[in-house]
Amino acid sequence: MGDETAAGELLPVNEGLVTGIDNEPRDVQLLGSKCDRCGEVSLGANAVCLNCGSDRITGIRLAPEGELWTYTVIRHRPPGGYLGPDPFEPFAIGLVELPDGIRVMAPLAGDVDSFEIGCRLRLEPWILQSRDGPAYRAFRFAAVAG
Amino acid sequence: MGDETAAGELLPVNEGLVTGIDNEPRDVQLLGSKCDRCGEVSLGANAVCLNCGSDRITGIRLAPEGELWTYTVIRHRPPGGYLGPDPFEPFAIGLVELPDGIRVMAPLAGDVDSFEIGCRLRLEPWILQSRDGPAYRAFRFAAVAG
Amino acid sequence: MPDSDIVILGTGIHPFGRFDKTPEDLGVHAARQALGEAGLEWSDIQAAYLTRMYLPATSGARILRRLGSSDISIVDIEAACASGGAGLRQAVLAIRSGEVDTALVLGVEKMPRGFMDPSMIYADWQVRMGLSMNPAYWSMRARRHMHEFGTTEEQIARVAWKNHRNSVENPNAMYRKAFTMEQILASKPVCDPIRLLEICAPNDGAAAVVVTTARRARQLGGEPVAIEACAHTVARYSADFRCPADSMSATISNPGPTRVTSQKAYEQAGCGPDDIDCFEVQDTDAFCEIEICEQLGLCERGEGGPMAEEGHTEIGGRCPVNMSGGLISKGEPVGASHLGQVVEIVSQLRGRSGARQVEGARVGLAHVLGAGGNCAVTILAA
Amino acid sequence: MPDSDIVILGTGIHPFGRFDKTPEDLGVHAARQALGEAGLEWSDIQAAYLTRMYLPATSGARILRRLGSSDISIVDIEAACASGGAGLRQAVLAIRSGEVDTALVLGVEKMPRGFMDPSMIYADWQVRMGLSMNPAYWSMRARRHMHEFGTTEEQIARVAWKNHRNSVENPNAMYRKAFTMEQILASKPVCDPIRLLEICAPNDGAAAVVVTTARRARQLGGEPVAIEACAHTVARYSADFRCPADSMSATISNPGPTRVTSQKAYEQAGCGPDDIDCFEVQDTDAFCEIEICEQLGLCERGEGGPMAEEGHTEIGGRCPVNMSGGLISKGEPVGASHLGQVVEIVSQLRGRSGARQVEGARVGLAHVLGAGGNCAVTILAA
Ligand SMILES: [Zn+2]
Ligand SMILES: [Zn+2]
Repeated sequence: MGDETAAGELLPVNEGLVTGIDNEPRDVQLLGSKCDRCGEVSLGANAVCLNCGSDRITGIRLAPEGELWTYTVIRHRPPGGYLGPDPFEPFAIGLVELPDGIRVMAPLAGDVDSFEIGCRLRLEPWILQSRDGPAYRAFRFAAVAG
Repeated sequence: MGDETAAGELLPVNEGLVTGIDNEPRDVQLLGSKCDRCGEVSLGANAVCLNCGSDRITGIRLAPEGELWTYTVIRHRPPGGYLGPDPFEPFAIGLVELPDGIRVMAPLAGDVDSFEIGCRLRLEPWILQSRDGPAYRAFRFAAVAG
Repeated sequence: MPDSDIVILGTGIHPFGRFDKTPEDLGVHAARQALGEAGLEWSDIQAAYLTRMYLPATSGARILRRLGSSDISIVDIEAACASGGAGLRQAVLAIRSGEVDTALVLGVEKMPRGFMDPSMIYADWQVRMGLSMNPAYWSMRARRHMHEFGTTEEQIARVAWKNHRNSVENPNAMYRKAFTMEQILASKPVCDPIRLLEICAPNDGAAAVVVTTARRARQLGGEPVAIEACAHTVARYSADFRCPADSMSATISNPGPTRVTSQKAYEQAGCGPDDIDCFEVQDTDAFCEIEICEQLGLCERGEGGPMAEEGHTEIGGRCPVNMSGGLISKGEPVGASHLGQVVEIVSQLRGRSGARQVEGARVGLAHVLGAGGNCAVTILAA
Repeated sequence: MPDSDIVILGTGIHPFGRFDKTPEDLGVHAARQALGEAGLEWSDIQAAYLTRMYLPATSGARILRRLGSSDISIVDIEAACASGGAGLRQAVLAIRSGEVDTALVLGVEKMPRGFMDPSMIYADWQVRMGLSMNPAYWSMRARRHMHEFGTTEEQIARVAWKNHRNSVENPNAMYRKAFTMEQILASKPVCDPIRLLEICAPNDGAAAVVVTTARRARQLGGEPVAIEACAHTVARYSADFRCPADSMSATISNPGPTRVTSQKAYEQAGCGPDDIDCFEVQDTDAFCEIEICEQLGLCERGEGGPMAEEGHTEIGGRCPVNMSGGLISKGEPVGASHLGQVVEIVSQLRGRSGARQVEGARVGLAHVLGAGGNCAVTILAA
């Protein structure tokens, strides 16, 4: 799918959420925010800390590897503008606990029956091609090989 | 405009609001509701009386002639699905007081500068043709000749 | 009942389900029934609250003007799934302030058919990535609970079995069909481990209560039920990962909204869970009821599964839960659902619940929980 | 100030206008300012009300969680153009009930650009027939008033002239430009007799107040302003033909919502219009201010036109109205507009309104009126 995407057409799936090298679909990192006051970490570039309300925030990049905290399997096509495989294939989503002290909700790549709580997962890019519009640099987690 | 409308395609602009002979675009009457308890008259076929809350209601037909109580001129095309003349022409709307004891809001046919409060007006059909859909039997008031 | 007490004097309900009716039709039905039961006219009402989430602006005025001319305050109140509780609380506070003597709280909803438009609550990127299915969030909670406490799919199914069975006796429920454990466990998973017969559906409905002072209730006669507590809270930071959460803290563990709100309610009422004879709670899914029983203090943390399995939450059990059939069988017309629970509890405390009556019920609790961690708990006493 | 009094201790406002900002940005700005002025932290707030009409469900929780973790009740309140008044009233009642000591009321709106989608409030047939223009309803009221009382287009224009002139000194207004009478009377009619420079535009904005008891205010210091009254009503049958009316009674003539609501407020406050030094009122259009002045009792029925013409409603006049520039210059972010008026009155009563200050103002009144005949009146005293 990466080949279909000319340079400049690969947009982050959301501003302030993911980053990567412009022309390199395989490069992805999750952005986070760390509160200068209470130290709490949140997902994405946020202006305020939802724990203590402080607006003294430092942007960080979240660790790419973590452990599965819980998960489920989506058995029916989500409503609205879901950009995953068509025809639909059931897929897992889960909360992945990162060493930054946050659990991130994300799709999980791979066999829906292959997951268990505690398994090691690693961030990987997930390029989502919209029908007539841009491709998005999204993300999911996959089992750490070996 | 009536000629463009085959039988069966002329719908009331709203259920319970206007009536007329099915194949006769020129026939229109306003429906009303009279409360059996307090006698108050309202526009359209209503299940309850907004004055006293009673649900003992008798359907009536409103008088076709009345006096202008107040009015204004619409100078810009109303937003949404307005079905009046295209290109837009400014038109008057007003509250027409009927002998039934009700003032009905309605478009007024004729020169926008020809109206004054107290003038006599009479109901007339106003057939509204939607672009790709049905024609509607709507209504407006026009000056009583002579 | 002390003079200072605030009571429910009348209740009304339009059955929950899917109807070719307007919100006005649904609301007027419930409001008239509540006024009738209270022996009052619309003109006796001094303030009205319309609780809704999906209905458009000024629904309260639009619906209630059908009861006749009035120039009281009519306000729309919204707090997601807890809207009904938030509205009831405003009525209680208004009466306690002394400015209002008698108020009407009316919950009405007419939900869109099928899946809700996810853009209403989810961010675009969540929709694009397939993270916009409400049941997924519930299911992840269930999976974690199973992992931590050994809760089983059978225990979860047992909750659905009980609630479907209870619904057979409730004429206001949308589904009134009992299922066997085998049927429930054989129904399709929606988001593993939660199955089709274990989740609730959005639908249409209305419920209403007339609230007044104990003093006025004594003058009027009738069967008042005291509002011992009515609490509403929104969850603390990261204490809840219901939709549309995108993450949660792994370092800060605040108590969940059900625990916080029920503690406030127990304090207000001067009682604890052991003093309460019957419960209506937010079984958006069957697992959710298990977790809520724990957070309400009906059992220890992790004991919700065994409690369900051993039948303690059945009618006739130690602490009956969702005698009405719960949201799983009634459906969830969001703005009306808490008031629907209150209608059920009032009926139980009056001893008028027929085949689903909890014998000798004197105190009951209603609980809702939903988007954004909105939670409401109402405690009523005969 | 008696202990039992309820006061505004802090106010905050995000200027009204059109901004490339989210509702969260607007709301947090106003809320922080109000907390700061009150000398309080977010954790001191025991209940919060978010007033809005166009923002989506659970806006309150979504906006206010940006102030930090909290597990209080946060409720969205809607009563059309009177939403801010309805929300303020809930806060007052909650505090008077004794259950809450300190509350935040935050109004936020971000309005759709251009004409509103008429299907939000009008029936399909009204849209098809061209009856779905809000200003048409206002204009018909003006035309009738001109007929009955001889009110002139110049008198109406004079209101717009005054409000535009006042706005020059208000940094929170959207338009801050004075116009000559000639310019106003030469501006295009939108719906005769109302002209483009005589109507307000929907826009974005936020306003907030911190409400607490006089006792707590004394402990904290600061500049409390007492809430002498806060009333909200929906118009009686046929007493108002604001949009989306399709007819009105010709036989029953109930008093209009402004008269009814202000009477309730005067009773609560134990005062009358003569005791009030300054007014902020709903000038959706310039004529509307004339009619409202009459219904508030600032002059006899039919005398509103001459009163405006003679300058009595100017700053320095007998009863100054819309010192802020009114909605005509500020714009109307519906859910925020009443709280914006309250912010202005508080500033006047504190003597902090600079060039638009009404000298020696001790008592002030804020008034809103809109769809469905929703009306709110708040009376404040230094
Ligand atoms: Zn922090
Ligand atoms: Zn009647």
